[in-house]
Amino acid sequence: MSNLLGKGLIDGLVVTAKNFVGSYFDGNRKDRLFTYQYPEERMKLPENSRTFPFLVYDGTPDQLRCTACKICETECPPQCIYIVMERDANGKPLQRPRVFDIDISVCMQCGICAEVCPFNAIKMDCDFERSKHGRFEDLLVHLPELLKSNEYYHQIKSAEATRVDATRKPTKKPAAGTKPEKI
Amino acid sequence: MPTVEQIREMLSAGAAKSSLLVEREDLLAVAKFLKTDPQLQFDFCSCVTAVDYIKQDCIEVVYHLYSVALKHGPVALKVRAPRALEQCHVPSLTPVWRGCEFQEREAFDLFGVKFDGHPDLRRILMWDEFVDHPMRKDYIPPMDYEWEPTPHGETLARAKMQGGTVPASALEAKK
Amino acid sequence: MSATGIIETQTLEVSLGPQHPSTHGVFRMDVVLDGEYVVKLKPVMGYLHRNHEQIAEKIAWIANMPYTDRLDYFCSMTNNWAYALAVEKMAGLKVPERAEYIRVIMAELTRLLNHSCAIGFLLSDCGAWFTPVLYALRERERILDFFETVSGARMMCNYMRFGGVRVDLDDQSLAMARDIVARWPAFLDEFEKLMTENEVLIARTQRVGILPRELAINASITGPMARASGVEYDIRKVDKYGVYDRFDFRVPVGEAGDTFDRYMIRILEMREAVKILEQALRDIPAGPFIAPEAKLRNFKVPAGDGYGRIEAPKGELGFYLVSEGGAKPYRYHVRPPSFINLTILEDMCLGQKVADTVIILGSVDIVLGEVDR
Amino acid sequence: MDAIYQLIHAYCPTMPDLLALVLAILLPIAIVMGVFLTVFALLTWVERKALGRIQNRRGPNRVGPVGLFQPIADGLKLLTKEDIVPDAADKVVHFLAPVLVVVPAFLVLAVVPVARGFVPVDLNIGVLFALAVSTASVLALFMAGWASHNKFSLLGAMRGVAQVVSYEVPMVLAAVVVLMAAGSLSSVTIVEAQRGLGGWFVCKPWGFVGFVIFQLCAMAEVARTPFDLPEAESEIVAGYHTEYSGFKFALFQMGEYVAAITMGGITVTMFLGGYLGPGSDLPKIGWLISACWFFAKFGIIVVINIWARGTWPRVRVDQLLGFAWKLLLPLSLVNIVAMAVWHFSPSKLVGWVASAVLLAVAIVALVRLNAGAAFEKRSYRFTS
Repeated sequence: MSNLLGKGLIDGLVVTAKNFVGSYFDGNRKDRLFTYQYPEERMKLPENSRTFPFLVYDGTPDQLRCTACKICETECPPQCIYIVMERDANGKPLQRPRVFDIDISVCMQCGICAEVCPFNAIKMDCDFERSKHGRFEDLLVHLPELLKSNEYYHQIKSAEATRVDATRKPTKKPAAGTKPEKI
Repeated sequence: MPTVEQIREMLSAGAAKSSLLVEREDLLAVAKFLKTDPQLQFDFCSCVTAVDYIKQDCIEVVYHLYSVALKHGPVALKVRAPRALEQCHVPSLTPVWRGCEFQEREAFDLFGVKFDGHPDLRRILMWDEFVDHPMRKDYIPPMDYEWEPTPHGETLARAKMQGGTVPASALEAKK
Repeated sequence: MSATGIIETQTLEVSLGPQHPSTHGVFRMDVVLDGEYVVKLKPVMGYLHRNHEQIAEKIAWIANMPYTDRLDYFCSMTNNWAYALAVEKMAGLKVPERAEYIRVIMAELTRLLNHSCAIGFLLSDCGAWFTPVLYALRERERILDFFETVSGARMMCNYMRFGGVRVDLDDQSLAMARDIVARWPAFLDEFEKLMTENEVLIARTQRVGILPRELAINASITGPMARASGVEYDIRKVDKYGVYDRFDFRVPVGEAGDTFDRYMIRILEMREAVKILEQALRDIPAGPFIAPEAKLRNFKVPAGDGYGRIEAPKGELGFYLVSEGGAKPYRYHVRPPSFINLTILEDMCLGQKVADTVIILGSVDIVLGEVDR
Repeated sequence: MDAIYQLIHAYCPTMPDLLALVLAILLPIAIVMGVFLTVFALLTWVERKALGRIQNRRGPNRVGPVGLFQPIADGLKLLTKEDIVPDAADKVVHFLAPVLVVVPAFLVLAVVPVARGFVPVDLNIGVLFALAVSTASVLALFMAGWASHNKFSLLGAMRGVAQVVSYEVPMVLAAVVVLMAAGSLSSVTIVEAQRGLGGWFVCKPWGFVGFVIFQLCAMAEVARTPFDLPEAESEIVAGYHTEYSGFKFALFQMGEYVAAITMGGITVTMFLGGYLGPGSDLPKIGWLISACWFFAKFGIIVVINIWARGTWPRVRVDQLLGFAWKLLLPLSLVNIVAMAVWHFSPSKLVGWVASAVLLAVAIVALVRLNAGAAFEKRSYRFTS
């Protein structure tokens, strides 16, 4: 510390003055004014960014990858996924969900469902603008809203989606009755 | 019961994974010994907690001790008490290590272990009027919570089936 | 006036919190004041209690990982690490070298993030009108961006896995980390110029809230707070967990143990963390980022108990786990540093003024998510 | 006032005398109120914007161009908010306090010469009036703290009273040198006494020290950082106005800001030469130029206030009082002596040097005396 009393006070003033002036003249916005003016300008989200899960389908919505194996349902830490498998008239399971609900008021966006899914069927979205008016019913996302195309997946996370496509190509959709592979 | 020399040897040699299960009556003496013994000098009580072994019908209080002076440890000092609330007493180690104060209060709060000789044994995390001890394995949540009705009627019913108790008001709120 | 001619005064009982601008969350201090002097202080917590430990005992081992993020929500990376370390210890999992380096990088970045914000908020409690905090947040933003790029989330990272980490660091993110580390000393210099020599700050913090060395050890105080009181104890040095024995760094230790020392120790620790980061980013080896035998589902831990601890930014973060060999922990206990560091809050505040209690609390650096669990 | 009366007579000779008189009284008041309320609104915007930039934020920028209408939006918001009065509060006093805090702040404006020939009331005891009335706000402050029936409010009010009473003393003593130099208490006379190159009192050693003391005391009087203890939000929530909401809260804010403005105005008048400046004596447009000068100097005070607020932490209550009694008070007394030395010295140069040396010695001695043991150098060990 200096012997000169008051030097610390002046030093502080110099720093704040530098920041004040710098905020007007710094070319690189990230150096000083790091805030994004949200509705007008948007941050480019990194590819890994995750919010709520969605279900991927190939081509048309009825070709969804999910086989209703319920692995994500059991692994989900806050237990916010609810799945009912579709059955035909004879009660035979159809390897696809009839009900797939995610309570996004409970979901904590951890991404474990996407990690454990052996079929690459459930993935994490980047869409964060999900506010709704209702606290309960509106925040329960049902199957139709959860379905997103593979193209959308490519759009938000191209590298990851390409990687997934490469691993999926040979097998396509596993035949009924095959056990999910270990991960 | 090992002798003092055995304890000393055991702990100061490779004190990587040693634990001591002592009787309740001996706890305070053992603690003081561990703290003051020049070869051990466990002057730092890192972690205090309780475990509810419902099958063995006992609650085990675990103290993890380290030595700041000699930089060794940990030793887990364990003591067991019966589960029954009125018998669930353990001597407090707060007079030996001040750092136990809040953690013993927490163990009392969540497990119902009474620490004899604790200077200020009150609930710490739960509110004062709360009656039960929520970390016990046989704890049943009371019905008087302000229930957030989960929107999914079926999930709700399933939760009910799995043993969770759901107040009727929540089901009504659903309708 | 009484018969003796001395003015009779009454003490004033004030409840600082739970709704108070500078209790760092919903924390309450029941303070008895004599004028402006504190004569009694009782911390009251539990407003944020959610029985984290009970939740953890009902779900799978790995499903706890996102919950640990929410303990000390500033430092999710170190929370992840402490939990992973404890489980790995019990399960005997070996962590690949690259993963260890990645963990060190993440933990030290977390330390930078936490300490910069901690001293920022401390200065804000001193009344510096948010300027230091916002400078700290400005730099923190870079680290959060980095965390988001790597793990997908800014604060709730959920990044570590038993036996490694979830996502590998690619060259681009490594460059990002290097950039953050390269800029940090300049930020620290600016910050120190702004505040460290400020006479008002010195007058406010020196010889305020003194914690003697013996009491610090006896009361299980850990982290920067203990080191400010002269306790030479850093788990990175003592336990040498991870690959910390490969780095050349020093541990700053204070003498007086007052609020100013706690402030300075954090700054010095950040400078040392920068050194560790430089070495880690230079030496990081290639290889797998997660142990091949590690699995996510059906993960079981052999029966027994174990205690794993790391030097989290706030102090010793430990996890005491008991397993019965099943898919869920039988007992899961967190040893939260900021909860235990509050034990001696009253000792430090007695005889000080009410304005000091706030900065003493600020210098303890608590996060209520961790205190209340 | 007389000038305006003449003016009205000249342009509307048919107007009845009484009406002209009333108009002549009301018009300056209306102008002053209007101008200073605008200044107040602008100042809140400027302060928030500047603080934002200091802190690397953007400040308000949503309402109107560059957030310029933010004060209006704030006012509307506070007007429409619910007015909550605590159950246990003393209702009457609780209601009166915010009113009383605004009144003295505006009253002081009456003696501030804003432009050449424009002062609402040219009192011959102008400065005394200003200092006395501005202190009256402490009463409102205490009323607010007492009536709220809240411990934080009470603590804040007690701090406020102690602070204002303590700082009043060095403040008045710092003003004494100006009165000695000008030989008058009238604010217009004081301004006129500062004519000429380097004539501003701040350019003289005693004047500079007086200015610094006065400015510090003014900051303390109107509770600006680093002396904002009565409303220290990190310690006692919001101090005396913890229990106020809606428009009463707005009144407190307004009272504080207007007090800060008037204090700035008085500082400018006493030390910075008021409305004087090149061009202020021009015949036709001189009054406009002089008003510009006044507000430009006022801007300096504003910058000091905002800059300090954005940088420095707050002092503790004992340090605050110790600073007033142990440092500022003796210094202001020495300052009076320095002024006397200046006054009686044979030549200007001798006076300059003598008073400057006297003050420098006093400052060094006082600072050493007070802070000798307070700050210690720290060193830290490193273990590896």
